[in-house]
Amino acid sequence: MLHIVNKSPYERNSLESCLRLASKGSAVLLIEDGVYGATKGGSFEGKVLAAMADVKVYALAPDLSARGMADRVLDGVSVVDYGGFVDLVAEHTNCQSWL
Amino acid sequence: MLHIVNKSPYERNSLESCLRLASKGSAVLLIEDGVYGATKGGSFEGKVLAAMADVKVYALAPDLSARGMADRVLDGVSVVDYGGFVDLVAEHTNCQSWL
Amino acid sequence: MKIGVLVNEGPYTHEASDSAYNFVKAAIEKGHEIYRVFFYHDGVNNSTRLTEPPRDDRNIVTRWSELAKAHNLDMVVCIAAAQRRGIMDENEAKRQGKDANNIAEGFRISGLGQLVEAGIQCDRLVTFGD
Amino acid sequence: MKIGVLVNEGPYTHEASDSAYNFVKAAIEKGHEIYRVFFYHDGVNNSTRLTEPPRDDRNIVTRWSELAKAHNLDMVVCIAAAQRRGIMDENEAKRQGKDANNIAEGFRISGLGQLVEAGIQCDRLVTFGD
Amino acid sequence: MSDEMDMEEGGVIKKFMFVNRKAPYGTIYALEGLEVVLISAAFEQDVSMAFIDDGVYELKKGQDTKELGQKNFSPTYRALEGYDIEKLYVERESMEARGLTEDDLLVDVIVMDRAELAAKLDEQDVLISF
Amino acid sequence: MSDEMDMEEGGVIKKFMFVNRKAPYGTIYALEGLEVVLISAAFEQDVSMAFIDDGVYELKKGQDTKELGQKNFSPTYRALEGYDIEKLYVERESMEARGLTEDDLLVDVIVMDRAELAAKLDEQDVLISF
Repeated sequence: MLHIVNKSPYERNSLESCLRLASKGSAVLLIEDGVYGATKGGSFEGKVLAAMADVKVYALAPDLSARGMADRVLDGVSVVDYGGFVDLVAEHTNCQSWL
Repeated sequence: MLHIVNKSPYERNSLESCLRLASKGSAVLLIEDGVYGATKGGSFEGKVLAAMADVKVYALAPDLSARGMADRVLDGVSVVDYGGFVDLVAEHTNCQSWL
Repeated sequence: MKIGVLVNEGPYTHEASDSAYNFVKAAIEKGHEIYRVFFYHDGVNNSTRLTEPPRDDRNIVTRWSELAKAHNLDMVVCIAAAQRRGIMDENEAKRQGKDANNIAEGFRISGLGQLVEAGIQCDRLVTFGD
Repeated sequence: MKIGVLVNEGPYTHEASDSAYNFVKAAIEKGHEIYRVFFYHDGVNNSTRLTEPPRDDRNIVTRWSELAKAHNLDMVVCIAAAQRRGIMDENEAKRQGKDANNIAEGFRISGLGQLVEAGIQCDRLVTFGD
Repeated sequence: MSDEMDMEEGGVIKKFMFVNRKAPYGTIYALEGLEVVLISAAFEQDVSMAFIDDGVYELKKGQDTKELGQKNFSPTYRALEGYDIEKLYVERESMEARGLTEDDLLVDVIVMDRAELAAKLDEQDVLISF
Repeated sequence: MSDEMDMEEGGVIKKFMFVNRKAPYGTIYALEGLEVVLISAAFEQDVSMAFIDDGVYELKKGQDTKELGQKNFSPTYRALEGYDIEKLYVERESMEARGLTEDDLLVDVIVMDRAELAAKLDEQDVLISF
């Protein structure tokens, strides 16, 4: 399953809820303001690193660049473009947007 | 100063930020989904109770009733109607909405 | 007391417009002067006369129009925000070469300066948003 | 693969419409079929032809219209959500007694069933919102 | 998800789940979400609803919107049974974090812990989130 | 706040603070907020901006929106000085929680801890929040 999160983990509870309810082996794609969850040095970093033992985390490149965060992506996060986003949707049997 | 918070503390960080930045003696008015912050039994209760040592907390009655929460307001929270909301605005020299 | 109100979200989707309306009504009942209601961001969407909500629901747009008429409210829609979102009055539609306009009665389109001016003139400015 | 897309927020205010547009373009480039783009909640506000964004900014509405034309996209606006928010086509305007309509080229107004049907017919349904 | 479809009477039956994460009245998502759920009943799909985070507040007993001036749509949750929509899953952790128990809810639900609900999410064909 | 006004050249000078709490691009609030700030400069008021929570992300160096297709408005923060808007307050706690330092910001700011900033909020006449 592909989980899509588009909000900053510092503003909303959506990434936290997503990680709580994502089964082992799921993929989590961070887009829009969600990409802040994929970056280094913040207080949410530990939760994402811990979650990466069970889920694969992706972040959308155009959203990282727009926010000036492309150079501080957490190790282990895969950066994808919109084409990669489409591939993730196609590769997983279903997807849930954590709005 | 009057602080106005309209979001659930379980969904967003606005009440938490408001309480962090409200000076001693300020008033905090909870409206819309913000009224959940004025209710008993949830995991945010402790933070609001602790804050009430320094700030006065109000909650809007029509928003509490709409959500079925009128009968579980925290002790020490003052419940006001829209007229009371207007009075709070008038009584304080300035106000900030934590959008 | 002279009070200004800023509405930042559109009708129905967020409670902001309801809260602002109820606040304005209560302030008038308490004898305060509502100096201006300024609609910014998606708040400009409160000013379209093309809404047709379900019959058992409130009509947010006409409710504002009627309140404005009854109490001579100055309801200002930000022109830049309105252009982004497709709110036009007759003049703007002509100027932009649009074949239709959609603004409701009681609203006027003007610049952001009207918001700052309200902040200067009013004793209080209260914001409703997301 | 057959993909359906749901857009829940209006233009400019939230990034949802941008993300959906970029996703749809990429999916088409990858050879997928976009079965339908369904606009719900404030998403219906993407379909008004009365927007006039600043010249140095993208035009979200016409961008959707052009993409639809180039790739024969089915872009459906939910009728109930549209009525609440003031989006009308010629038929709806007539039916509701409105003196104007504002729908842009390439969008059609229809029922919520079109969303459920897209969920049934598509291999994937992707939602963009707030 | 096409691999997992069942066929019946020549039609496709998919597992649809509507995921509710927003409180009522503050935004329209809960109400307009219900409208989709009701429509989906006409398509004879395998429909369920999940209530997570502030979505559990949608089911709180005793909602009274008279003073607020919005329509109280909470009785609709009780009507879902008549549409054969009976699988209402509530996440235990979300309920408990808000100090709510099953007795506080206006309709019978299936309470699940996060692991059970995560498994339910995984087995869906279509997830629509509000 | 009328008690605390200064008068100069016959006009009122009020303390206006624009409070920024939202990240850029995900929503339009930061951009449209800046538009108000720029307009306010024409009114010769005592204008300041506060950056709290995700608002500090607005000031992050190195924003590049080419791939996203939105306009990069971050250079505008550097232009504020030319409008005599020089009081940009950043909350230290918000910056640190996000792993940012002053070196990450594209413009000179005044970093304040929560208590200092709380005192600044208190002394304003008009607070407008995005």
